Amino acid sequence: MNSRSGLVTFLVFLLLTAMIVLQILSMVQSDRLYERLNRLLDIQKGGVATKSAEEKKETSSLPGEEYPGDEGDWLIWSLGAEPATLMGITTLSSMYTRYIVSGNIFESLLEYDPDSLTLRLLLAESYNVAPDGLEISFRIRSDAHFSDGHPVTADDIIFTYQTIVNPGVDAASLANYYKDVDKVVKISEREVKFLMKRIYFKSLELTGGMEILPEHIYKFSNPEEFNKRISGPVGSGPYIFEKWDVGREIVLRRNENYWGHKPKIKKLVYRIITNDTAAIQSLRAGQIDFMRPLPDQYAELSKNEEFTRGIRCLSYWHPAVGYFWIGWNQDRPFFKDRRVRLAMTYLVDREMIRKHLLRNPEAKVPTGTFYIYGRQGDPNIQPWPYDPQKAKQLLDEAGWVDHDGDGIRDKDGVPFKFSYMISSGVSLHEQIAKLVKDEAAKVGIEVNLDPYEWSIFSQRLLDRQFDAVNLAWGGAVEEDPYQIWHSSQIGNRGSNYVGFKNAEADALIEEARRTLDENKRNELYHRFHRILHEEQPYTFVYTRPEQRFLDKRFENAIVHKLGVNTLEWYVPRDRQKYK
Amino acid sequence: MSENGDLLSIEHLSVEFFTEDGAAKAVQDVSLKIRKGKTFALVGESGCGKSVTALSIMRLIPEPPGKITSGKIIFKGSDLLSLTEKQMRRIRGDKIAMVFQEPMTSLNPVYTVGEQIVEAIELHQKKTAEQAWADAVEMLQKVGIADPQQRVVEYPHQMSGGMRQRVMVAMAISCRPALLIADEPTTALDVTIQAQMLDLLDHLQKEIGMSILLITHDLGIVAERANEVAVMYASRIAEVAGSDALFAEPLHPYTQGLLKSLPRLGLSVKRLPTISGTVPDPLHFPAGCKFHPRCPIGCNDKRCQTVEPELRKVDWWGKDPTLQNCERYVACWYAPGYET
Amino acid sequence: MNQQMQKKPDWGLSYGELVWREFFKSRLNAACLIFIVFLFAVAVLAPFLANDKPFVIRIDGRLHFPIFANLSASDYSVFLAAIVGLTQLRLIRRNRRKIEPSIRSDVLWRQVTISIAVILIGTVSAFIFVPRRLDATDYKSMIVSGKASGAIFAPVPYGYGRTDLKSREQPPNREHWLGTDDVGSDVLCRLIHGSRISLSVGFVAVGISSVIGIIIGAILGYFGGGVDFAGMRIVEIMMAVPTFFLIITIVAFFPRSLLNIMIIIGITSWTEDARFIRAEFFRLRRQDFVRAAVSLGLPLRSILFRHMLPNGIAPVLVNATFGIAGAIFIESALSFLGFGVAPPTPSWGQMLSLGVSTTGRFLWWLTLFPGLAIFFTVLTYNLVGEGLRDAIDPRLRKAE
Amino acid sequence: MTTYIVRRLLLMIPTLLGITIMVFAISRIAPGDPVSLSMGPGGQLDAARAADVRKARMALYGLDKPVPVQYAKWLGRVVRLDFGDSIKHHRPVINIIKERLPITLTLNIIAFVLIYAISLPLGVLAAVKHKKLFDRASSVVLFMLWSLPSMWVGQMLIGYFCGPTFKSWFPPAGLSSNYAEQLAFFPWLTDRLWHLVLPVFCLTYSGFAYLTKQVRAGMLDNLRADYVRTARAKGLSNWVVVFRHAFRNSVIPVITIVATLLPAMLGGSVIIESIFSVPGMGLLAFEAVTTRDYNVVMAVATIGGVLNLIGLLLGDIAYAVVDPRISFESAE
Repeated sequence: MNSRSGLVTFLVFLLLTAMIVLQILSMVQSDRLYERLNRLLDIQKGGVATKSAEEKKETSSLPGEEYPGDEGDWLIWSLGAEPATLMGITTLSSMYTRYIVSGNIFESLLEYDPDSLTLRLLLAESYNVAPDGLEISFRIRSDAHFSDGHPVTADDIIFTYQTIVNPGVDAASLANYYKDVDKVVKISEREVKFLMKRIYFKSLELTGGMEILPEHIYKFSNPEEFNKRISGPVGSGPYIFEKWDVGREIVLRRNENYWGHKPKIKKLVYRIITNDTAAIQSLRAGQIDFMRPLPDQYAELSKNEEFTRGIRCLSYWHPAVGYFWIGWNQDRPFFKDRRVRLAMTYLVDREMIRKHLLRNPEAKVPTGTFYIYGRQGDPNIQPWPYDPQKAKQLLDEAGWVDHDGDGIRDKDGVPFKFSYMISSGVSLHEQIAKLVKDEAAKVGIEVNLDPYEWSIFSQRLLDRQFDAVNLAWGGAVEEDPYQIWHSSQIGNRGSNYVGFKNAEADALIEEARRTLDENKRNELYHRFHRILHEEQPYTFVYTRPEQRFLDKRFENAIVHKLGVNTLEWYVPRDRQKYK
Repeated sequence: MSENGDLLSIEHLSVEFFTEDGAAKAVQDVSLKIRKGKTFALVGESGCGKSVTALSIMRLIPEPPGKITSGKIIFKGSDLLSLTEKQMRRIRGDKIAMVFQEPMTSLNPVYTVGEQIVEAIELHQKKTAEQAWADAVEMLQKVGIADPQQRVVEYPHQMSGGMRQRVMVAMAISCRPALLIADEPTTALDVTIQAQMLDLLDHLQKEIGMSILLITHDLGIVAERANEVAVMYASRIAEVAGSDALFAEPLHPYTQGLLKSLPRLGLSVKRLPTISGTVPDPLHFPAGCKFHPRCPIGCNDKRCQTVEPELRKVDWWGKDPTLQNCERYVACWYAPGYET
Repeated sequence: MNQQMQKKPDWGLSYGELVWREFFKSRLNAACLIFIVFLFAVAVLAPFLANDKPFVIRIDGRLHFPIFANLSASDYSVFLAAIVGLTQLRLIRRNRRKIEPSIRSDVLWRQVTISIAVILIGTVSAFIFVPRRLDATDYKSMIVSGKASGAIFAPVPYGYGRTDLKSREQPPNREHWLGTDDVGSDVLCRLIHGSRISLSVGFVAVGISSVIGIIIGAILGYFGGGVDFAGMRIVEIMMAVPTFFLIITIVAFFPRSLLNIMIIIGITSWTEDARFIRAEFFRLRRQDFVRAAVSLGLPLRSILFRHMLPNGIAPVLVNATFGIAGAIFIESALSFLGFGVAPPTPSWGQMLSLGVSTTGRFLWWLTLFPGLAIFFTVLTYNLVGEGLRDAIDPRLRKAE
Repeated sequence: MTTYIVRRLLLMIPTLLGITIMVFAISRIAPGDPVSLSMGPGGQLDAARAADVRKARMALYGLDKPVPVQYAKWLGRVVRLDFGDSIKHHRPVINIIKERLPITLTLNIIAFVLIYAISLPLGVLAAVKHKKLFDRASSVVLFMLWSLPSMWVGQMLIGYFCGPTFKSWFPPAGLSSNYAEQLAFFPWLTDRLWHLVLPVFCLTYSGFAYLTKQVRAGMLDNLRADYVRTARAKGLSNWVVVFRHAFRNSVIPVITIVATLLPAMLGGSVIIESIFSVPGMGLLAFEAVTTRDYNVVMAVATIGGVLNLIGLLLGDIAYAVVDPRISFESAE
């Protein structure tokens, strides 16, 4: 009797448990159903678009070629810092932001062909530059649509332009480039025309290179509203934003509904690993696939057989590698004098830095602001050598002699002592600064290192509160030296931090901007290059190839003139790791 | 139970404390006998080894640094020192209980007094918790605490010093021990309460029939309450006697000195005599008789300065033969009857 | 421990001497004190132990003394402080023999005040009058090239700011006994010079925190009541604020300098002292000698600091010893996180941070040696603190 | 009891106000203002336009008002847990903290549990074996542990156990592997624990060294106490005496140590989390300080202060609960 009632209780419990389990399962199921429904709906919406695309296919084929290889797998990047935003256009966007969104989520009308380095069509079906260079019109592909199915229209382009130049929007540095745009005119649903105020050789690149934002998503009444939209980017690109797990990762999944050729890799994961050592460890452990190593890391690991068995070490030049420089603030009494600046350059043993700090035989000592393998710079200019004797001689000539016998050079009672601002925590910068300090001491110049956290460092840089500073500039496919070297960019938070002022240089820069013919322009730039070399407003320290580590399971990682393009990579099915 | 009615006898007990500065002989060659149902008093200045003797009986000498180096403690026919720790635990609190000097700190502040009494009862007597609690209340009543039902659940800090000492006594007698060691039970109490406390002990002794080892430095108490007395000086026993005999006719010069310094009714002395000098440091005892530097005889005597007198039984009763009810021992070369 | 309070005149031993004796009973304590003396010696003599300049060198037939010629103002003030400190210690020993016990503490206070004043004035004038010199002449290459001869170098012939990229990140070897760092500076040299930072941060920060703690504690304890209530709220605030975070914030937000770091550590760690002193003064203010002092109409300063303070200073002293260990630890943590003194000034914590290279290669010599230096220094001060506490604590002293 | 707690809570108010004033003051005194920080490298704005933007930003952040007003407004928002937006992350600070705080708390709670789980028995054992080999050895080891700088230990652990140079036993950074979400529960748990081992170790060792010292000292005091002798005299076994009597009394002061350990551990988190790249409050604090993310700095300091105060309060209440000598009513 007793045992039976026990049995009944047990059965009741069992039933209850089963019901609960079923309930949970059904909930999960319904979630899935819902998801699938959503996806279906997506496809349907997209379907409409694709259908229309098919209709038009005769008129415009998709840009580029179908990517080769098997579909599937994920690509996991390592990011050295969490991007502040996923909006590529705001001031706070970093290199990392661009890695994530540019070309993956947001697309522009035109893009650079990675091999010929000429502009080619992307969202645009055609473009037309008026002979005077003052009118640029674009026609948008009819099949181009955002990931939510909305077609890309002329309104989106105008909206994007207006957002960038809106003073309330945090895009001041970008807006600066569009100063020459007078207005943007909508010609039709799919056609826009940019009217320029003056001729500028980069106008096409700038107008065509704008990353288009969907107006229906980003429309705002108050600019702050826009500034606060840092996550959940929506664009027309081959990937869709999936999630941003703050402090951990950002995930993009493939846009199954992409208007162009779909990439093969299903997911792009950006792991945030702030610790450089940890990033390498994770790569070795197979937890990440792709990273940008520090020079030291590359130098050491690319020679390590065990490491290179599973990891491909990519090292390649492209026009945007930029260079590292030490800037001498020309408002300071000592750096006013060209000879002193030149002496400083003579003091920096750049070969030694290249050999022992970078440990990269491919790295080069630049002579100016242009890409060393590009056509803008004058290839005949040779870097100043390391020559402390010459430096001493120049300093003596300039009147900086140790008059009072305290070991420090002085002139008119001003001792040659200056503070050298560095960004704290960047070991390479610190190492170079320590080297400069030691070398300067040897010739009787006292240098005090002044480390600041990046935020303060950049403020002081903008306010030009430094004697000397080191930093790196990134480059562009075609450089316009205006931003960094034109005297109008001194002060008022402009980028001519060191206060380089040279009338001839200014004239050359201005003229080059107006010169549409590339050869003529480059001639002007060669002359400008020579001036920079002679004046040495910076000590150009090094430029080095881009370096990447990539897991060997990825195929088709071709190095173009513009670097690598993750969109064309794939993993053969048998080596795929993630589903 | 030993043949001559002794409940406990200590034979040649020696205890040493090993410190950084050397070995301190806290108790040396102590022998004494406690008779059943009687009160035995152990008297001496502080630091003379009387508390250590008591703790030795309980085997509660902290080891290290202390160590019982030799001797026997025979309790009801068995040597306590040869028992295992486990066997000893069965005796502690059950057969032999102890009341300590400091009522303020001898109770655990975080348990109620009831819990602390019950703990002992439950341990030694196979009783249920309810019975044990009932016993605890009864014990509290027995020691004269008003409203024991209420008090049993109170914490020590809610009670006065006298009350706490009563609780200590209640705890000690809760298992009706054969021997109660009371280590200066009244020193920390007010004078008025002292008497009550001692009366209570007397009363309980009669009721339970236990022996009491009363450790004190107060000769007044000894005279009133003890049947027998042992006087300790510098870790040795100087003299043992029935209390009447001792007070009437002290044999050891130290005892004599102590008694002289005791104020007596009826005698008008302008100034009480004291024993000159101080108690020697147990690390550096003088050679010979330890009392000789302070002794009116020994300070000039070669033998006292070199040879230590052992405790010997003497037959010297002075004038009053009625005092012969107890055996008498003394350790002094010059005591009458010592060298015969 | 030097505190000369006469509690039991007939014992012939002052309280300070008693504590001193008790302290030295333990061989470990003595060893620790010797280690501290060693550390001090290293810090004081750093320019003579590790320097890229020679003591003496013959150039073109003339003798030069580059190390001595290039001693900086801070070197001179360190020497001065060391000499005054040693003199003070001698004076204390002399006091014990020559000065009447009852006035010893007064004499001692006066001497200490004078010593501190001498050090302060000396330091300031050193910084004003000693010219700053810069001499980065490469004497070694002069010898190699035969321009100079007869040089005597320091045992560690490297300068802490000198770079040598060719020999960067070398493990310990015959030339660089403890290896080199990321720009080829000698680790041993940097360790030796780094001891100055650690020790000075320790002492100055604790000095500041003790002074603040004593003053606040004295005022709260003496006045009690409303003053105490308000003061205790401040103490509570300081206790509740996440101290280390506060220090990082202030160090990061304000201009970076060693003095700032010292001051910040000092003003964030006085609460314990204040509480000790407050409790002690609570007890003391009811005692007769304080009442007597008050009734004599002595000024408050005199009552608080001459009459009451000596009775409560022992725990502060113990606390200060632990405080030095704590301050050294905090300074190295700050440097480790990149908030320390500007490079290339050597700091142990900053050296530690270079220990794992970005490639994940473990430069063990850059981690091990500075780490050991911090560890042993902190450990020693903690041990001395512990020893002092045991020596001062009467309960433990006369344990049964 | 309630009145006691209410009283304590009331006393917390001035302290809290003091903390907020201090935090606010530091953020205002510090050079470098949030507006220019938020404007970033502005390229070249026209001077007039830059001034306009600046003015708008000032108004937006409320920086155009007098300082006391700013403080009052800020405090008003803080009370509603609104710490403003992070300048760096462009998100409400409170959301960031909601993500980070649990991580730090998890780490610290694990560390706490471990500290107590190790140090209580160890301290008791050392006290019971006073002056025996175990006691002496453990004292020496603990003292050394107590003096070991955590960043050194962290660095050495990473160097020796997480790197190619020696052993690669543990992951050097983060809280989980990146495929962790796909794992079943137990592998996931193992993975998580594997990541936690070293950071938790670093957070734990000095705390448990300290606490063990305290427990040992307390136990030694209590084992010498008269009531322990009383307990022995009752015939109680050694373990009953140690655990029922001495231990209970030794635990009481140890409870209040919780309150003092808490701020230290939050400080320690800054170091440990930056060494091991654990995305908790410590790392957030560190990053906020280096990027001058004022709102985050202020929030972290305020929340840290409040947590510490709560720790102090809980310590006091726990003390009062455990120790019958302190009665809430008589404490008033």
